[in-house]
Amino acid sequence: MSKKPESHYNLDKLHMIFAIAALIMLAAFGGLFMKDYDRSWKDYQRDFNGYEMEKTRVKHDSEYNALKNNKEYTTLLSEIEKAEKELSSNCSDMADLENEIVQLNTEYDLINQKAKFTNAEVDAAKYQFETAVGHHQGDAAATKTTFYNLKNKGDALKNDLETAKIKLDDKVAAKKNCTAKLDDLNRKKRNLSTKETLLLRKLKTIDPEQMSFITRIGNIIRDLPVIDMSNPTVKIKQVVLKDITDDRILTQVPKVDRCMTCHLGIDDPGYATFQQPFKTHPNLELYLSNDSEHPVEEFGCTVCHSGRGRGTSFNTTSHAPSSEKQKEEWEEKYDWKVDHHWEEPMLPIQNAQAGCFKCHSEQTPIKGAEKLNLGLQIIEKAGCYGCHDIKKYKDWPKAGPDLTKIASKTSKEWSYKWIQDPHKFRKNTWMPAFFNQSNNNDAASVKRSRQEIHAMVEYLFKNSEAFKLKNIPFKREPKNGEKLVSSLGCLACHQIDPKDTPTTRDSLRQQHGPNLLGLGSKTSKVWLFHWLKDPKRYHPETRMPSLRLTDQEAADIAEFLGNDSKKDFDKTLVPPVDKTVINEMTFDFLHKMEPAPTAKAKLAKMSLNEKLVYSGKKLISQYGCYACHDITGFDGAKPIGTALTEEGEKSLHKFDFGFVHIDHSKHAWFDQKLKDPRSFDKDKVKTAHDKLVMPNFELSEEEREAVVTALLGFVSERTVKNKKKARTPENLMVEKGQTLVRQLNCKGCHIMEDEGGSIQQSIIDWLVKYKEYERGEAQTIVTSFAPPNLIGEGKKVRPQWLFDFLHHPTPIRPWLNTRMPTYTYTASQLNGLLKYFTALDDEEFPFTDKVDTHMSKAEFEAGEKLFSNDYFGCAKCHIVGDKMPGGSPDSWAPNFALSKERLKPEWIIEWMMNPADLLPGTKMPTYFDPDNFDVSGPDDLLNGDEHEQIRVLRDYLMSLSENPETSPQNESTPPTE
Amino acid sequence: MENFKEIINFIAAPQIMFTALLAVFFFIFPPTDWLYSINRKLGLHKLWTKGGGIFLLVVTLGFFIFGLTDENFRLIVTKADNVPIVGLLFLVIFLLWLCLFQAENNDKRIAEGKGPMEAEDAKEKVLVWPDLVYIELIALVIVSALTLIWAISLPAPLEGPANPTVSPNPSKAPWYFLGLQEMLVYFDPWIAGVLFPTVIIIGFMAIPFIDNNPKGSGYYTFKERKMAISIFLFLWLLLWLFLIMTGTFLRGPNWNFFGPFEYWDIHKVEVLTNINLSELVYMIWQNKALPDNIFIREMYGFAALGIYFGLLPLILAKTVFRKVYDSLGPFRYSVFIVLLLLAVSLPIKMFLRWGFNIKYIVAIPEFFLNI
Amino acid sequence: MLEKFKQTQFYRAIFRTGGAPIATHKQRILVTLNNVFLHLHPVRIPKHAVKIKYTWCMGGLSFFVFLVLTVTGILLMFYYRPTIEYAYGDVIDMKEQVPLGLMREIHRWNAHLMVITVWLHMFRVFMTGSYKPPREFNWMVGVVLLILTMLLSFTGYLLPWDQLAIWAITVGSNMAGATPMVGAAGPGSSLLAIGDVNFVHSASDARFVMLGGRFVGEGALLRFYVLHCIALPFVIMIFMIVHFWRIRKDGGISGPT
Amino acid sequence: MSTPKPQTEQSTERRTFIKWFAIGWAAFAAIVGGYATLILRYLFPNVLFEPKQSFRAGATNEYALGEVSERFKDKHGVWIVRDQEKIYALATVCTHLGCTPNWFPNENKFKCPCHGSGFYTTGVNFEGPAPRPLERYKIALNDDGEIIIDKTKKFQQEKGEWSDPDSFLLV
Repeated sequence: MSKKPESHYNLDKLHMIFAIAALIMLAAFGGLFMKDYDRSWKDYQRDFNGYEMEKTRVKHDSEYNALKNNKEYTTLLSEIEKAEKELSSNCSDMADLENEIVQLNTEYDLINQKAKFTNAEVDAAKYQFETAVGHHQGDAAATKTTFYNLKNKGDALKNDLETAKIKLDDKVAAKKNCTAKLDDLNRKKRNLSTKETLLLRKLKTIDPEQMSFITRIGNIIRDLPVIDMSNPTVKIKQVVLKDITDDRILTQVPKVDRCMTCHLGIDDPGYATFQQPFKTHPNLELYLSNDSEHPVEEFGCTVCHSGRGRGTSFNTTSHAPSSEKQKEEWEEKYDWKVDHHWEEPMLPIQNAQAGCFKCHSEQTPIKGAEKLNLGLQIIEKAGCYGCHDIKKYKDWPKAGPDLTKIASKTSKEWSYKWIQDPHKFRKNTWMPAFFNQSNNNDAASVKRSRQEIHAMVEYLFKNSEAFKLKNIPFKREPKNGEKLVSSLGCLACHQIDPKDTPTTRDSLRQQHGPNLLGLGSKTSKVWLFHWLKDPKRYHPETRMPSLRLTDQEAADIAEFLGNDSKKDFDKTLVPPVDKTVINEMTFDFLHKMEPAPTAKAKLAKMSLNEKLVYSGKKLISQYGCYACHDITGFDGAKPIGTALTEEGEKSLHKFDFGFVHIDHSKHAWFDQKLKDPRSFDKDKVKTAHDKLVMPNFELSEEEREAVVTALLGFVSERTVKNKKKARTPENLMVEKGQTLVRQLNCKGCHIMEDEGGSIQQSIIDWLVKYKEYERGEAQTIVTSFAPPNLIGEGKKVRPQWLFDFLHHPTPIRPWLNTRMPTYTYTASQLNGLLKYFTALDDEEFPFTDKVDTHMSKAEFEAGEKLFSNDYFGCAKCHIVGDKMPGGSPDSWAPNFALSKERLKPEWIIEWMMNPADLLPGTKMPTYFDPDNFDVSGPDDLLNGDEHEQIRVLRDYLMSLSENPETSPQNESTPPTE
Repeated sequence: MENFKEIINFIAAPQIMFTALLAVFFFIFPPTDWLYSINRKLGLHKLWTKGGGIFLLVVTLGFFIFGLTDENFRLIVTKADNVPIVGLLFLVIFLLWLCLFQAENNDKRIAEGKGPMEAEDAKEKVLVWPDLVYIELIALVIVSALTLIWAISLPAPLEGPANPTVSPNPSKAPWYFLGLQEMLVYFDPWIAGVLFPTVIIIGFMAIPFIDNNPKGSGYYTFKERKMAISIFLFLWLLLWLFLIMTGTFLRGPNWNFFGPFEYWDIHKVEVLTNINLSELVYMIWQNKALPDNIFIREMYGFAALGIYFGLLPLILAKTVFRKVYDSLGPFRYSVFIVLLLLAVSLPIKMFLRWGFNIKYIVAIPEFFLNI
Repeated sequence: MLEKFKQTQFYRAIFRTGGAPIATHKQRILVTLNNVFLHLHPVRIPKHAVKIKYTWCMGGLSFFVFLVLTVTGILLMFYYRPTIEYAYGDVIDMKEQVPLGLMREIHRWNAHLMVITVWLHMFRVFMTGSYKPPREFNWMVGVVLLILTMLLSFTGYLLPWDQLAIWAITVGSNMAGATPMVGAAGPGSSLLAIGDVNFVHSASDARFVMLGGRFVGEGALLRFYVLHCIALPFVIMIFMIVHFWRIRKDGGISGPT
Repeated sequence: MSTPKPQTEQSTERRTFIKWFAIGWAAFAAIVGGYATLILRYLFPNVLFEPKQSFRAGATNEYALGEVSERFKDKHGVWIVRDQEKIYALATVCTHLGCTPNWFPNENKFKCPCHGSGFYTTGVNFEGPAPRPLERYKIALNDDGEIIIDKTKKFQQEKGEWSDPDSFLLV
């Protein structure tokens, strides 16, 4: 045994243990580098690079072949070849020339260097001289001499230099001259093959086949762990946004989006057919691309789509599945889980438009976001803002009718049955159902519900004010009534027999008022007559306008509408009043305020009617009926629902999912709430007062999806406030006008901002039914019989005229059967509309007349000629005063007598230049061809000057007022508020 | 008075100042016996007596006080970040005098066979408490008081907020790197900014291994280690501190030279007519175009470098540094000589620039390689 | 009164010497022996070592200035945020609003002072030949300490985030970009390429590591802050420990043998 | 141990000892190397938050022959000029004191409003105090054929950098 140094441990063993420990550590180190290196986005980028390579190869091949088959190119090639050959023969002294150039170049360089050095000295001497004079330092005279001596030397050198340059340039020019043709050809070749060159260049960086062997090795090495810090082919891509922030609760930080690390083809139109994550964005015109309104470098991705933009793996980015199926797929494929620590998960694709509302909440509808628009319109229609505070809908009128005079309109029985189940009377009514819902359809609740309805009806009728009904004309013609309903324009806002078609924004406009089915069951013909004659008398706040009906017209319509009644509805019985339940109920309400003995004593003193009225009031308060209806005794009552202004960003833990098994996501919760508003009471023990009360609007799946989209969009704007459209006065005018337009349902008749005119379908029906047109023909001429298109109205008409017209509509198109109704606007509403039209067309407000329309006699005559049938024949279509044109009314055009008061002179000029440009699809012919404007007009008038012709014609038209003598001067000043 | 300032401004230019300092340097700090004897003959060693010390104090302080009467001088000297450098200047002069004063004393004692002063002191031992700890405490309090007064009277500079698009003219590195920045005038950044700092670090670390003279450890002496001290002071005073002072006080807008009494005129123009060695050889001397081949173009430069770093050490080893070579051996000698040649390359390059406008000896901008 | 206090158990617990007056030789020795901080020193030293004209006290002062810098630096950190949004404003506030707002002045001037004292310390050590055996290693450690001192000062220079700061650092860091091979603007950087794949460029070179970016910006500020406040102090302290320990082990301060 | 071990066994033992020793310390050295690598790699961030220094400037055919485009003057401080054979990007910074010159199409020159320096469309100075021509930026085409201007790379005429192929774009 060799003697070992004494130690407690066996050193050999220690070496072994140390070696093993070190090896384990080394392996762990390997694991560390592996773990860091292995990222899912790298795989995506590699896949994408593969696709990109193949695509580029294909592109390059086709470009290359195209080039080969391009005659221009091939001839160019042969020409170049020829030119090269010629070069050697034509420029035989090329070699000499080049030698000479080298020689001259050297000479030039030498002189240049000398000149440069001398110049440097001159500059320094100049400084010396200047400071000597300026600061009175040193010897000015001496520095002056040095400076000028040097300057002379420098100038001489400059001369030499210029001479040398000329010599050199001569030779260079000579050489250039020689090669000029070749150079030119080469340039042409380069221009022709730019695309191919670029593709080839790209291929050289991504396609191993195009690389040299050593580059291929470098290409592999660059992506190796650790070395990949320098110049990897796969790297994280991101945008950092200055103006859009991520919400960090206490502060806002610039948004960082890295989505494009995996979604690599998102802005490349070539990937439209690919699967995610490479698929192209469906709307590159509006998003991502440089020229779009939302370039990715300024807006990123998550500002619209939400999600965690900084993430670079599937789960850390907070992807959200759009369906159960996708969810399962993701769970399997990506081990997808909900990220509970990120409050803004990605919007499911079907709700993606919610993102638009963040920035565009002021001016709605938002172009392109149809689902969101639909959701908003449903919210407006259903009157959600009555119970739920929504900032956008502050000050909106109540959604339902006035109930303060209900006794004159309908009966207690009908009211009972209506409240009990409104959808039974009208299947698509917007009055929601409060009873027989999932939390009150058990026997006990039904028993109580019956008495609750009795109490509420009793309260309403007890507090109903008097409404005097006078006599209705005795002779009434329902047939005429029907005809009037279909022609006057009622159907812009009302439907009679709604069909089961999917809800669209158009169909919602036609449901602006209630559908008119079964009015006979609901009310009397006398009431209808008075309502039609003057809706404001019954309900001062009503949105129903007056159509200026004569007594006979109103009576006929009342007769027609009142004849329709719902027999089976009428037959259903109203259950009797149950005193015990009423007692219990009243006691419950009393007991809430007072101790049981007092409550009992009070109850004992009350009559049955008093009990009903008392509980009725409490119930109306509980269900929030007053949120949609004017009810006596509820002035100024507060809304009962949750505020929704920022509901979309409410944190998920604030939502009570109860015992309902749905996805834990906001959109699922919203959907469930809309589908069955009371379902979150499921399996919960609650008293009648504590139950959820949100009524059921029986929305279809599509409708719910739209509303959910809108709700998800209701978020605070603090992350985007630097990017939002400025709230300039003009924008505010548009915003206010758009609100009015929706409240008054202008788009029910008119086309404005590229949409609306919902009435046209019913006009087609009318043309077919009463004017005996074929349906196809009716469709083509319907615009002639429909209310006018208001595109460019702000540019077209004078605000003063518009003010007068809206106030007292006078017919401009006498051939139309639809009537512009008389609304009773407030001053602010009227002004709002005027400003809306002017702001929409970027016009000045108030309008000032700057055009002098006086004509000389010669001009007047020329105008008259142009107007006459010899030339344009304007009166063939246009009405002049009370002179109707010939032909069928579908070709008629507005009355010229109104021109002066109505139209802006500048507009007339533009209009005549190119009508189709201002109003696409107009009937007005184009007299001055915009493509050949200078030769388009007649040559024999006004020296053939088209601009003059148009001006004179305009001035002539302006003189065609009905009473030239009495027509006022053009000094209309628009109204001020 | 103005004329005197003009003269000072003129003298302060690196070309003149550096040349002058270099000219007298080895007489004041003689590295060899021969120079040492001249130093004695000239009486330059008298600088390191009390009288010499007073002379140094009067001259430097006098110049400084006189300078303060000039607006431009005041402006640059009292700039907050420059104040420590002024302090450094005085401290260095004083300490230089202090150690050479002691060295002279010791040298005398050693010549008399008495051994240095320190050896005598060291015979006696004292207790750390209170002798050392207490003077340490006093030193701390004095320095604290000084820095506090300094802090109270001189606010720390704070300029406008950082703006990457507007560079101040001149842009200067922190003062302790201004020596390197000054070298940028003569060398490419990779030499001035990377090679030299590295060489300085390595060189300093190598000092104990190159200086194998066993004498002079633990006491002040000059005579016993003339060569070491002379070379060290040459590097430390001339190639480091002098360049820092120049860079700090005498470099203005566009890194142009400005005398201590000169106004920093942003429009000042200096003659810039620098050329590369290749241009000098081919274009000026031979009137030819530069060859296209890089190696042919730069062959003279490479040859010069080869001679300087290859041949010169050998020659020196046989002549001037024979003794050094003998005592160090080939390996240590090569380290020493390369370090020394690198250090000397700086003044050489300076003179090449001033004398011949040489910009680079080897200029291959294609590979960022300029020497 | 004081004497009485010195007799208490409390006083003895702290000062092992107890209450006896420090007058005797033995007591004076015990002061050093029983105090952890004074352990830096030996009990007895040669007389020349206490002479200012020999030592200039520069080493001790460097250490003291370092301690001052540490304390003032820690205090400054309470009011300073190293981001380009806040840094400059915080520095203004340090001057204008922070109580006893001279802390920055003290820190800055002491920083300059430390560079000077370290240089002068080295100057003294050379002039007394104190690097000669057996102190070669400690001289090398000293050189490292000198470099670290300059790096500490350099990294601190950027933190006020004013024009002076970023341009000084820009000038200084540009030199790193010229490092041979690994600097993008240095000789040979184009040689570190395989085929067409270039590995050294402005976002992967020596300067980039230093600045954490391609120019002096957010990344540089944070990096310099961390280096200045954590990394370099940590390293310099380790070297200081070695330096001081080696002074004792190499036989205390140098002297003639 | 009573029985003497054969010589061979002892040498095997010795060999295993050396083997373990070598493996252990080699692995340890690798670990230290690994730490160094880790720290070095850690200092290179994978993403940068620096403001972009390059921008896209559209296709070449968006610039007319002989045109000085001011499209990116305000946003990026660049004029894009197209002459007979090439396109180049000029910095809008006067080389005198850094003001922004104006472009006068009628006089075909840039004129600095501060001190009256004048520059040709090429950027070369011809009047006033400007000491040198305007600087040019790096210009290139990307894979989509769009012009990319990179402001991190500048080209100065007096340094002879305008002949650098990165400083212009042949059209």
